[in-house]
Amino acid sequence: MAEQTLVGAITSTLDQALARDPDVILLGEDIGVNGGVFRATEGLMATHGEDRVVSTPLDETGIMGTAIGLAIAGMKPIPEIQFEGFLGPAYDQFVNHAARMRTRTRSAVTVPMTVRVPVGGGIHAPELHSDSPEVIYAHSPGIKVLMPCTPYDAKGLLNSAIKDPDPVIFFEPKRVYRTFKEEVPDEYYEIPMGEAKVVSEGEDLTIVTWGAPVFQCLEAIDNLPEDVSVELIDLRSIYPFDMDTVAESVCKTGRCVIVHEAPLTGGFGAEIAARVMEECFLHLEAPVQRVAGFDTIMPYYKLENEYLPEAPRILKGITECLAY
Amino acid sequence: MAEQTLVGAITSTLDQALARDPDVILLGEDIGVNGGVFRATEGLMATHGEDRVVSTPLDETGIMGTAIGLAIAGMKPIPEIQFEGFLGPAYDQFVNHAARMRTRTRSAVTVPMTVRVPVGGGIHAPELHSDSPEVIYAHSPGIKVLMPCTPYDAKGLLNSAIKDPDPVIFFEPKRVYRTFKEEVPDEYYEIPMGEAKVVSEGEDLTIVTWGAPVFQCLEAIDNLPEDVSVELIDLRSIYPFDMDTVAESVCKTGRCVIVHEAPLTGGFGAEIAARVMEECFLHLEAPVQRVAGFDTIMPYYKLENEYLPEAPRILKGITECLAY
Amino acid sequence: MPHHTVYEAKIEHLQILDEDGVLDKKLAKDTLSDDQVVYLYEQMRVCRELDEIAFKLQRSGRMGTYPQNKGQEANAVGSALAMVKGNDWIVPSYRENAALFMHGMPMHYVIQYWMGDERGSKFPEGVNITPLSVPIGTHMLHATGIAWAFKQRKEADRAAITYFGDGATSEGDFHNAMNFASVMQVPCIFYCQNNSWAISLPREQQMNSATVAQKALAYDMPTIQVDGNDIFAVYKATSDARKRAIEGGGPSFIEGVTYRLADHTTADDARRYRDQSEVDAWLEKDPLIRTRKYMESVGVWDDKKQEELESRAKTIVKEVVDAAISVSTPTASEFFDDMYAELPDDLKIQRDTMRTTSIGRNPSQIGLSAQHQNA
Amino acid sequence: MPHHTVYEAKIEHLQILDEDGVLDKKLAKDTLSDDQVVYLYEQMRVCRELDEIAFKLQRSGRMGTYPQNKGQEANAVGSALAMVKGNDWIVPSYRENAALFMHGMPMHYVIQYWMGDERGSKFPEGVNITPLSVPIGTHMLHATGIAWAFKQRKEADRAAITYFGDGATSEGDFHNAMNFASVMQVPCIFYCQNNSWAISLPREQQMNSATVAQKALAYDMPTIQVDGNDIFAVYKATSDARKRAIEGGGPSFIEGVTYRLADHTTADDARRYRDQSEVDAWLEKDPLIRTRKYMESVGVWDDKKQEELESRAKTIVKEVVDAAISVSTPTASEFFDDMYAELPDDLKIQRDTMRTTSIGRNPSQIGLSAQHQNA
Ligand SMILES: Cc1ncc(C[n+]2csc(CCOP(=O)(O)OP(=O)(O)O)c2C)c(N)n1
Ligand SMILES: Cc1ncc(C[n+]2csc(CCOP(=O)(O)OP(=O)(O)O)c2C)c(N)n1
Ligand SMILES: [Mg+2]
Ligand SMILES: [Mg+2]
Repeated sequence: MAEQTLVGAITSTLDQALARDPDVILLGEDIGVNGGVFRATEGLMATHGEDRVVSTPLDETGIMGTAIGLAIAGMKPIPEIQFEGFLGPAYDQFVNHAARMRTRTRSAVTVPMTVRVPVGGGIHAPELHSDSPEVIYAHSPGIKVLMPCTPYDAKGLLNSAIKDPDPVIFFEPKRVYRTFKEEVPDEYYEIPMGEAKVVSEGEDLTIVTWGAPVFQCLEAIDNLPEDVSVELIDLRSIYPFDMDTVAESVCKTGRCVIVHEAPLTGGFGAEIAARVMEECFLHLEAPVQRVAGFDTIMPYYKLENEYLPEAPRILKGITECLAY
Repeated sequence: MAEQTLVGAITSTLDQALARDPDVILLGEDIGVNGGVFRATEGLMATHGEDRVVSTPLDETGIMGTAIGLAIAGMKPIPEIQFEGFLGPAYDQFVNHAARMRTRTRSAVTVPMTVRVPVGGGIHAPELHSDSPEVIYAHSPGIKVLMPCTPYDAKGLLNSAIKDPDPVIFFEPKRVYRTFKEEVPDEYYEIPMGEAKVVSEGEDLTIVTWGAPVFQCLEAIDNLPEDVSVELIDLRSIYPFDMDTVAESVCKTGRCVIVHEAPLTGGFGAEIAARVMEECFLHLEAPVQRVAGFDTIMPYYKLENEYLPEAPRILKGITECLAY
Repeated sequence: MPHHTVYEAKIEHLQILDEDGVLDKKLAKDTLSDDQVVYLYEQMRVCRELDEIAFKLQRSGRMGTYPQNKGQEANAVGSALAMVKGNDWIVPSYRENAALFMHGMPMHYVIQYWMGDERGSKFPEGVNITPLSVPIGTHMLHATGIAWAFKQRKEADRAAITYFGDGATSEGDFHNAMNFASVMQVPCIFYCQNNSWAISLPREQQMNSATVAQKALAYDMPTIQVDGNDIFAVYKATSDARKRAIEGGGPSFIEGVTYRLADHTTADDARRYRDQSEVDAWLEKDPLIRTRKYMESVGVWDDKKQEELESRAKTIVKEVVDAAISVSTPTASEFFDDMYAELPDDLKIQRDTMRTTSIGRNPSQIGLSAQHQNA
Repeated sequence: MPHHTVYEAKIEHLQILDEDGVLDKKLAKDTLSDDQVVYLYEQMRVCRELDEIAFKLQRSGRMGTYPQNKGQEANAVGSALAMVKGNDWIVPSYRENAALFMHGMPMHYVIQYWMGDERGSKFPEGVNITPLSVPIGTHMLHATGIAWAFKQRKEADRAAITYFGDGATSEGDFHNAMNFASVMQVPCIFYCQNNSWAISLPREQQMNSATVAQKALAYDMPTIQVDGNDIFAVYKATSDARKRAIEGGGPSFIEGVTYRLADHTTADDARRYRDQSEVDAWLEKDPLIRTRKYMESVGVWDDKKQEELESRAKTIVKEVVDAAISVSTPTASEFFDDMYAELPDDLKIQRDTMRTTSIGRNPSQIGLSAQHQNA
């Protein structure tokens, strides 16, 4: 048991996976000697060799496409895409091949792989380094989509993803890569995909969120009057997603605020909102509110905090929902 | 005034655009001498020359990327992507360049283009020839997304799209390319983007749909008992979308069924459902129901009708919503 | 050094059996035995028969769109023979039927597939073939990856081959597959069936280069142009490439110059965009004709054998079609069940209820009767 | 013809001004006048100064990530001089600052941009430069398209140039841009700054080819490798390419062999992956040093001029930084207002309320007080 940051937990989980299973192979831009631009693979090439932790050409299509081939041939590739904004060139290979190979061959050919991708804003990065495209993949059948935001969850979900026989996209909220440490067990453990986590319990209102905004939500909750009790749910797994936990909570509280960084329209918050209505219709005391990114391009960093759902905006959403 | 099919209306609208504006240029696979695999550009090369109706290499990235360049230099490109399943290779250029050029340069560089794409299932085509990815683009800021399903609407909306100074993706429901004809005025006219169409008025329940399912909805409505009166809204424009018309209708009827071909989870129906709840909360008498594609890959054609939201499934959705 | 040459290259063309069935004996050394020639001829002939029946099935409404292989069969059989069945991997496009059959794919699968049934791509265990690739030009990366796995696991005796058309070389993924393969030096063979057309686009408008083979120069990849209607040249180029691959020499590129004698698919009408005279000229270069001429010239073939083969081909194909038609109708649950190794609960509900709305997932919460749920 | 050569090619390397500042007079004919050399030297020197100040701004927390141009400036200035300002288009990556300045981009824009402000890419009317491209290797297609527009409109006197790195050649879009340009025969110049590294990946692991220039052979595109630290060679290759372009000879490829003397960006630490000895060797090939040597050798430069230039550079860059820092703070409405020519209503509401929920779009329907709406 040691205290680890989110990125530290990912590094050690990858380290253990490489040690455990000779079929695991890491590939991505600058992940070898340089340890990745976020140092998530720091030291792994030195430990496991440059044929297992491979710095590839600058080509996301190639990374994804060869990873599919590696997986078909029985390896367990863990490709890294340097930033979520560079998933673009890998999009076609991922959603039109990786996600479809099993159903296309009625399970004869499968693609076990875990695509690691730093995600989200808040680090003052250039354009296309701060987006949140999770819904694109959640809407694409055949893929599992994860977004843990704590070191403990990251390890458990990454282990599940690597073990999974199907393609998983594993989003790592870069904003909280190093913001805090927590105890992470040394030994192997899994957290099942599709289980949300109740971060704090409450009676008056449910917040559903995922990724870095979990912490902005906590900040907002801290700023609420003492007599307001909010239940905070970290979805963690975007597909499959845990409607049981969400619906149970909203049926209890009667009110729901959804928070995410991605643009509002067509964001995964819409799906959660729609489901909440479907499943908690007679319990809802107010419309579900969504505090999300705007339907604009995430602005370059001078304005990024205006765009992101920061605590004050979340607070407003909570207050209005309660006042309804 | 002449009777035209959907595809015929598109051909003649393109013909007029080419004649009207020397900056209009069509590019795509097989669109020249072959007239496109759906014959949407039939005869246009002969009329306007092979430098204005250009059969390109087999490369959607290149089609989209050069169209962006053409647009930057002041042309009005109208690229065709042969099937929606082949948008994959063009995805990055479209959402990460075309959609962002204006905001990236604070309007100094703009990308006026209309991307034409046949969409949807029901024609017994191979894999990746029957999908409905509209929400992917509706969720990507900077793009306008259209999906007319009648010849009249197609002409009016295509004219608006071509005139628009920003990138538009124009989905053409291939299933109804040739299923019926209607009167289409010869002269130029526009239908504003962002305006839904009330196909039939009603009091008891509102259906919101777009694309080919409009006709399956009509079939379902035909099979309802006489005393049930349904308002059918064809969204036509997915982004921007017309919540005024939708909300007004649902506030009136108190019940809403959304129908689309795309997979349920994270489909654009989720957004409509979420908005309906937000805007009609106190009027809703039942949860919004979504009759959509399943969260699976659209199966190859032996099973495609099991997947598609055909009339019986829509009918069931309506009935259940009314019974709630 | 102000002005000097830093790189030089050339592309060779190889033909061993010419249009008239005359063999270049010197070049033919160590290539195909006469038995092998007969075997490949039979494969081609059966495949041609299948093509014709498939065409008829489509025209009579019993099958969807189908892409004929007609005229290109030598590429498939010559290269497939050079690869090791059950050991190597094949990553096909959709115009190499004979290669797939030679590597163990049951023939009726291809018919079943084009009849709109994914089970036609559920190849039996041990058949190392990826499914036909609908998105053009994107599958070659999978061959690169599979070959990479061989290298990674030190399975020194294995190689992968991938087939694609001239049109496919325009996609970015072609470049990606070639670059990765050459950087990683994996045992992969890139086989381009340059059949002069990509639907209606002639090769000259697809690319500006004199040959397809020279595209490999961008990656310093060994490359050759062969007469793709010549089973000897195809076999030799592929054997050489495979040998190089398993000896650690990395990937190779082969351009097989051939011609699509039929329409692009049954949904196409090539008369709209190409002259019959061009087709006629290529009809004379048909690999079946020249192979037969050769076999006759060396005395291993005669009219009787031909007749016998033709009737055998008919029988085989008839059985194949019967087998394809007699498979059970797929059920809707199939397209759910193979989405994931284990179905998420949400998807199970969709499958079991054939509904896409979650109303009633928990009846107690929404007050609908249970019976209502499962209607 | 059984076995014969169907294609031959070679790649030439051009250097005119060597590492020691010695000029090959014969090759230099019709290239740069001494005045031009001085001008280009000044451009390079100012750009170098800007780089250093930008680095300091980042280190002192007043600027975000910034990519230095250090060591590569000759590529930018030599090629930019060959293009016609206000007429041709430049489609840059992010390591050609001097080219952008020479083509009319106000210098403070680049600082403003890297300070996180899109207005740094709102180039004034008449400045034909596309914004810096963050996604690597994807922008060259825009140059192909722009050049296509020139051809289409018969603007015979115009060409486009695009810059990109060695790493960028691995992306599929590179291939797409090259293929389209060569098929369409458009007046476009592809300028690859091969600076040996793509962040931590050395060129030898980026590609398997001996040169970058040979990648153009795949498209039968005229191509050359030049010493990218030699303004003469860069200028000559670019002028030749531009001449060919406007005379209807189609696109050209230029590989400028150069070196990234600094870290990849201010967020990088190159010591993690490369030896200082390699950097030291390249420091001696610095374009500034050799150009200065040449100027001194022909008597158009001396220490005084150098001193004067250095102090001028400081002044210029100081003004530039002041200008960048003194621009108004952007407001949130900006990132809404430039989303579309005309803002959809829904987005107007988001902008005006800074809310993302549509509750209250129509207050009467939901019974919230109007005051509540706009809170
Ligand atoms: C990505 C993609 N774009 C377009 C298509 C439509 N399409 C199917 S086959 C074909 C032509 C293929 O030409 P080529 O690669 O030369 O192979 P051939 O058909 O000649 O064997 C096209 C454009 C597709 N299937 N995939
Ligand atoms: C599509 C994409 N993938 C990855 C990155 C991250 N990235 C930024 S610069 C760079 C290296 C670029 O190398 P090169 O093209 O040689 O240009 P250089 O930086 O050497 O000038 C990488 C990988 C990116 N910006 N875009
Ligand atoms: Mg072809
Ligand atoms: Mg570089």
